[in-house]
Amino acid sequence: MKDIREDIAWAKINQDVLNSLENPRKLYWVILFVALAMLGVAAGCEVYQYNVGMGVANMDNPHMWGLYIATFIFWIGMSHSGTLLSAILHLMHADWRKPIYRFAEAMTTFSLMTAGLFVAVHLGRVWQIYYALPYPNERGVWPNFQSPLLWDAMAIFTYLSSSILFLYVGMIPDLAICRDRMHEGWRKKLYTLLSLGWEGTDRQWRNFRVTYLTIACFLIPLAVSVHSIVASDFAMSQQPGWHVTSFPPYFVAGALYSGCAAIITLFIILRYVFRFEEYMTLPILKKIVRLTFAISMVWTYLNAVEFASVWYSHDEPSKDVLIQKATGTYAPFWWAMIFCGSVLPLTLAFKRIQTNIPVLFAVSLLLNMGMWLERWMIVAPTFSHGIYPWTWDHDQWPSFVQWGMVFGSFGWFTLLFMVFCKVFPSVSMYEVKEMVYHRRQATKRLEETGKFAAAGKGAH
Amino acid sequence: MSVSNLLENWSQFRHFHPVEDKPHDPYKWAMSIDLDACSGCNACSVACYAENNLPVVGKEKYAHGQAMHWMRIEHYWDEDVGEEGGREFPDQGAQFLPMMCQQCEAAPCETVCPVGATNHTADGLNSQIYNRCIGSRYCSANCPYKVRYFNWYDYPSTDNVWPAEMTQQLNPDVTVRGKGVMEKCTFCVQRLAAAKVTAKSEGRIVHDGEVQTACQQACPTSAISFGNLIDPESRVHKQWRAQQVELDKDKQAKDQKEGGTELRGYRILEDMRPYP
Amino acid sequence: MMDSGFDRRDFLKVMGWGGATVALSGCGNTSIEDGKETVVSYVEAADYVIPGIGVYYNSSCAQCDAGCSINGRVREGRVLKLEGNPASAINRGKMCGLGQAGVQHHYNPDRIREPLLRNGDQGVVITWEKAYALIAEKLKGVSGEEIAFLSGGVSGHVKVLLDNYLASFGCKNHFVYEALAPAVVRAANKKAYGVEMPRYNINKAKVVLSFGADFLGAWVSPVHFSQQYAQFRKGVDGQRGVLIQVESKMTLTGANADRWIPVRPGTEGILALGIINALGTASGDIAAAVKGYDKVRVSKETGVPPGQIDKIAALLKLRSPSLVLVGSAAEGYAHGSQNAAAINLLNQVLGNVGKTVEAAAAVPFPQIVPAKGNTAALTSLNEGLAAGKYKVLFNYAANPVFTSAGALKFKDNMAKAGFKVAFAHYLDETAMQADLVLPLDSALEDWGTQVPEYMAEGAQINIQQPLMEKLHADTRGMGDILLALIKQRRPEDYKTYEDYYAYLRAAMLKNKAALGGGAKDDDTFWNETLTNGIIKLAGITTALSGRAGVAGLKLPSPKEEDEQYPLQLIPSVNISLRDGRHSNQPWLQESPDPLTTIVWDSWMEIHPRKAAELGIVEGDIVEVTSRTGSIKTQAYLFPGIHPDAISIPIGQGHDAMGRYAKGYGVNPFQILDAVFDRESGELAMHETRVKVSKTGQRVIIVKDESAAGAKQIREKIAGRVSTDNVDLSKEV
Amino acid sequence: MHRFLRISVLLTGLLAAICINAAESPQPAPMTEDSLGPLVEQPIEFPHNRHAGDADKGGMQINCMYCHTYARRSAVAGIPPLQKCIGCHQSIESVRDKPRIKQLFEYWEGSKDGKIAAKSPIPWKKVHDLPDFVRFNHERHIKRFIEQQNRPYQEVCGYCHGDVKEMTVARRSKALSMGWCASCHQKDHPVTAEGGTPIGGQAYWYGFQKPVVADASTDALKAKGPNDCWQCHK
Repeated sequence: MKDIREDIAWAKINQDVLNSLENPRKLYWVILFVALAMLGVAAGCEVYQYNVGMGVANMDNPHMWGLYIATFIFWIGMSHSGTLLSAILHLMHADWRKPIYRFAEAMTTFSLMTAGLFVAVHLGRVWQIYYALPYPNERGVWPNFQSPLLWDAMAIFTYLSSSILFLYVGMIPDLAICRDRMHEGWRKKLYTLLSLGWEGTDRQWRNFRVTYLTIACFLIPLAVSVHSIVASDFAMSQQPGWHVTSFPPYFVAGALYSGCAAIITLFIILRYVFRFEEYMTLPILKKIVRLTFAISMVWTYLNAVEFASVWYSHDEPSKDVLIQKATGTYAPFWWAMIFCGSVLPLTLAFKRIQTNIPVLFAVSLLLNMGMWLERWMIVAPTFSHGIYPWTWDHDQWPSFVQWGMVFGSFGWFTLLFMVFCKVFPSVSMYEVKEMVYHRRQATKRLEETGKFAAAGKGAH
Repeated sequence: MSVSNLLENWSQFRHFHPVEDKPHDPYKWAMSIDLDACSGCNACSVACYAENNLPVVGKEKYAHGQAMHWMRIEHYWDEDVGEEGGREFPDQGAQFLPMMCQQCEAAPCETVCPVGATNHTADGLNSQIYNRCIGSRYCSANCPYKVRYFNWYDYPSTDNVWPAEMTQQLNPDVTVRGKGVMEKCTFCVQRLAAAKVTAKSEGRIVHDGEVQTACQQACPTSAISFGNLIDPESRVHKQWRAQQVELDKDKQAKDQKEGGTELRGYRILEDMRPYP
Repeated sequence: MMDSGFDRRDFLKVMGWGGATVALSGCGNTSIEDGKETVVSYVEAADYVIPGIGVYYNSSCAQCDAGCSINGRVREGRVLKLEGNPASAINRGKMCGLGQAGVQHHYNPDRIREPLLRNGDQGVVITWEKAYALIAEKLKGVSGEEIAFLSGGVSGHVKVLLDNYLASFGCKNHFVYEALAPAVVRAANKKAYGVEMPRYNINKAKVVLSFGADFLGAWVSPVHFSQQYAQFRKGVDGQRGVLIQVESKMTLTGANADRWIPVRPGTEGILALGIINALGTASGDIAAAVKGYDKVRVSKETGVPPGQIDKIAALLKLRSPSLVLVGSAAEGYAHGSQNAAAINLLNQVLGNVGKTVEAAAAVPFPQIVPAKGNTAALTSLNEGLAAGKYKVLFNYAANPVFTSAGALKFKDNMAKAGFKVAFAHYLDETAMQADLVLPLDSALEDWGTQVPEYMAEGAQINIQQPLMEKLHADTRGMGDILLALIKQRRPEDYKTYEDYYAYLRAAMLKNKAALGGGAKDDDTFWNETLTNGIIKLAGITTALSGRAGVAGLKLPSPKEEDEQYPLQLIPSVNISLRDGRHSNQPWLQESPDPLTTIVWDSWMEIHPRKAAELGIVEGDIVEVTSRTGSIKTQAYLFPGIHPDAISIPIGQGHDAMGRYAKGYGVNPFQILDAVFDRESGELAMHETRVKVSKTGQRVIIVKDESAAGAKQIREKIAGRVSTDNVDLSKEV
Repeated sequence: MHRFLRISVLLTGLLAAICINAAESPQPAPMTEDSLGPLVEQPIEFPHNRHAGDADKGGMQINCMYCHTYARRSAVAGIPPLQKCIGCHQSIESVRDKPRIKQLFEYWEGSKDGKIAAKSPIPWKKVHDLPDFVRFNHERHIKRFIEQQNRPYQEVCGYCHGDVKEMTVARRSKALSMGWCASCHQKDHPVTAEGGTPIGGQAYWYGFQKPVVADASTDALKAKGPNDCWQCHK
């Protein structure tokens, strides 16, 4: 089976994609409404927390960080999918990425925006957040450049701006199509403005390719560094269970993993909602699923490496934390994480499941839950069982405020994402055209060689 | 403060322990507690509440682990007592351990604060600047002793924390902390500052015993001693010397000597090397 | 630091500087706020008062009866913090947590501010003139026999005025009541040593064997004993002192002991005789008396292994001098006096009398020495009230409705008194029952003198002086009230004294020579006295006389199993809450109990083994039922208690006394049976038998320790220190 | 493409240069007329110019610390006690019937309408009101600059408080912001080799503020002011 029908007309591609900007299925509006409601929950929680104090989130000494930081890492991790699909696969010339990379990039951008919110939500004095920004100021003081948290802030800002740039630049030719096909209205004006006078000349295409490639190259190390830095937040500290050298690659693998899983989820949703069955085909899905499976195994390996290194390190506190994870208060969650992260993906090895949409949908959600649990299991048990015994097992169940905020963040992300897909083409028209063209050419060549071969056979 | 100044001060402030080229001078405040004398009576803790405007959080918030005791008395029991198969009774009581900020030389909290709200001062203290703090709580996450306390609520405006009459008791020398900032033991820096001002104006350094921390002053068994470690005549210096602990050394000479390990001087979590 | 004898009364009229300058914000606004706040300057300033710099005044701590002298820091007219007065031999500049919280007694938002007269269930605000007139009216035609005055322990010039006032109508019914006084020990000491409280030299002893005396926590003069304890730990001749604590429920002192020895409740005396027997050094009638107390029998009755008795005896023999203390855990039984006598006998046998037990000095003015409280006084008052004997009842510095044994039904009996006047700081349980409530100045606003009951070195009189202006305009000092009342009776004799301050000053100056100020002029002497905060006197010392005899010594064997009420209730004394009079000081409520780290609540301590038998786990709400009543509280599993006993701390369970006390925990006094010490008539606090049943509810105990944290699971955070020559783990 | 790259490199460089320049430039911008503190209405319009002003302008040339006497002894400067005002004005008959003096005496003797009780303090408004977490120590600054360095008091006090002798009611005329405070602590102040000030020779610096030779020609030693957050915030 082929990744994409090779006989789709270019006009039909335009029409199908532009159709998604006009009238999606009803489910789209349902999703939008639910997302809005979820966001409302989070907004309510934040207002409450802002007014009353961080205490309503049910944190304590030593549980200074709660779900906020865990979810922050989760969303940062999620953001790696786009970069992976667009940049890494782009450089590797895997052209099956073409129908799906646009929404993956949008995911990157919006999950970063969600992650950024968690930094604000987490701060005790969010109204003073500008203290953390390095800019010349009246007070004559600078932030602490030694703090991984500051690197974090910088890395995220850089990554966010680069991702937006990447997303935008890659969209320019499509925006021009929208501009040309759209009727009058505010969207026409928007597309006109954003397409920067794209005419599709050779020179424009040439410059476009170079720019796009440059940003892609720039983005890959950035993406790796972002999650490495988030990992440093933990690895640079002295706490048992965090002070692990293998954290950066471990975090990056986890990030790619959750990103891939999220792509499967959104793939399935978009395919249905915007009637993209022609473009987001099952063979492409199969490829993503296989990729996910591979990354899950990498993650499992790195997980095992972490346990092994802790086990052999003779660092008693770290060992204790590990034992506590497996046997203590957090054991159900920890084992759920192991199940979701390492056992469940084994199902993806089965060919029948690789194209079974309902099963994949469920599995991809569970994988993501596993990855979220992973982040929580990094943050919480160390607080619960740190170096100093007096504060051991002072466990605090996160309050509804924390859960509400986590819950609402999914709403916020979905809202941004869905609005994006409705306003901008979520399948790259020009690249799909390219893909169809290249495939057709390849087939032709193949057929021709086949013919020659057949002819040769006949000649004999 | 320019960038060059920042960089200079960075390397100047961020020495990790009092190495020879950057000694603390003329002060290095230090505390030592005689655990044999400590009776666990909590007087120090109450004195700290009185001196440092600590809020009484009430039962509900205490239940949530949000108590604000900068000085807390910990106790450690023998492991097997009362457990199944263990001894029926403890044949000794608890081992009490007063725990407050250790003012580490190489403080794990200082390096991680994104805004630099916690710094090392020239006289060997670990400062906490409330008005600079943005409440990321990274310092506490990285504190090995878990002695940093966060203002989860706005205690000045919370009912029954400081009713009108009780606000009059608040120490004007100590800032009352609002919500969202981290706080911790300061070694009663307001007292140190006052003593240093007096001494400076009189052209001398602070004498041993001239300044006491609130906990030290209250302690009924005089288990707490506090002073200037640099001053060879100070009580706390003599105690460290007697226990042969050199604060700027990783490996203590006493450990090498025969019977040296029997000396009782030690720093808590010494092996993590924060140099408390 | 400044001390000054400047005439404080004038100074205090001056308003403080910048009452609004308290830094009430660490957050938010970084801009400067010109012209918004008002700055109030002094009208007239004394030279030594500098804004921004604290002034220190000596006064006297009124939080308990130990009589520590304090040094209060005053800034801009407000008292901020209390420190110990270094000149006082009792506390030598040190303070306990209870004393530190004295400022919260002063600034407590729940203090009474005006005189209140009962009108049905309401208190109506009246003026002082009216209140005094009302008292005069109610006393008219009432004979001295029909008046009762209940007070806590009082000393100094308030006591003089009080005595004179009561004498003015021939009233002899002054009941001095302290719920937690060591009254049985006093009586036993009187017999054994000839004085009620000798001076204990813990610092000179090499071994301290304490039978339930929580001298580091709440017994007699804890701050003083703590200092001695620190010296004792450093050791005499380099030998670190060894502390052995014998008790059924671990106290703070027990928690600091080198050996903690749990005994079956009530058998402390038997163990003491057993040790005398094991020592084998006694002769004559003592030897004869202890002959029956051989190891096997003692071990069987007390539950202490025979080997341990031998070891204790050996240690006591090896290290001399030692000191044997008898405390509240031993005295709280129907045979408490016998227990105490037996334990004092041990001191005698060991030859400690004269070495570590010494004669204490007393103040040579009998009229100001403390009237010592006990519980027998309350019992007799209660009987009188029940019989309807008293028409007018005064109450001062005692809260019997809260602290009397439930079986006495004091609250009901009190209602039988015709007119009840309470002098109180707060509307506590007793004040709530009164008809007229008169608000008192806090201890930091009032003048006075105090004579400590337990004298450290020599004798001393503590001077109490106001540290700041009155917080509430309409409160009065007890001295002023008594002076006003006595002026009703004897206007001529007291008319020269404008107020209590004038009276106090005159009284002190009159005895200037005896107080050691003979050569000085009045003002100098008075100012110096105020500056020092204490007057040190040589005092009169009665040599120790008397001899602990064995005559009448009769110790009952432990009681048979009581099927219905199988457990002994030990109402334990918490180091910060004591008898509950300070439960409304939030620092104390939030100060964790040292052994359990529980805050803001009561709990029932039970041995884990017993708990397992009863199926109780930590946090279970249990019902504790005695013959008198029942209370419900949370269970806490604690190995430091004898399995035959449970313990509930005293001090919580107020149903009045303001926002910080009301509604927290339960009051074990409520279920105490009316069992008395046979000899002295004191309430036998530990003699109540109870049963424990689960209610099915469970809570999470509010405490600081965590389940795992307090056990040294991983590696020892704090190592044990062994004594120099004696390795206790092998010897005792 | 190359042009695009050239331009981006140029722009980035420019931005970086601006940032570094801004960061290196001395702090902060000078006080402008607009950023003067507000005019504060006081219960009595106290004429500082009459008391402290120069003789040729009709002033009495009274030392600041004659009235603000606590400044050299305490962290806070303090407002003079009412007693102090009365002490002088009782014997200055010539101005007794001036309205402001009458007002003053109302606080001492009580007003006729009974609104002001006798001997009640004057409710002055704070003019130089720093945030509550900032602790400026008057005593140290006066000791350092007036007593040890012998600078004229009007210069020393005026450095922060402005030219009060020209004002009636005081008005803030300096920024009193953190950068402004720090800019002075950044300056090199003269010290001796032992670390004391040239006059008085008292110990002044800590280890990290060791003096530097600021001027090779004169060998004069200089050191910066304290640079420790806890110096002012605690």
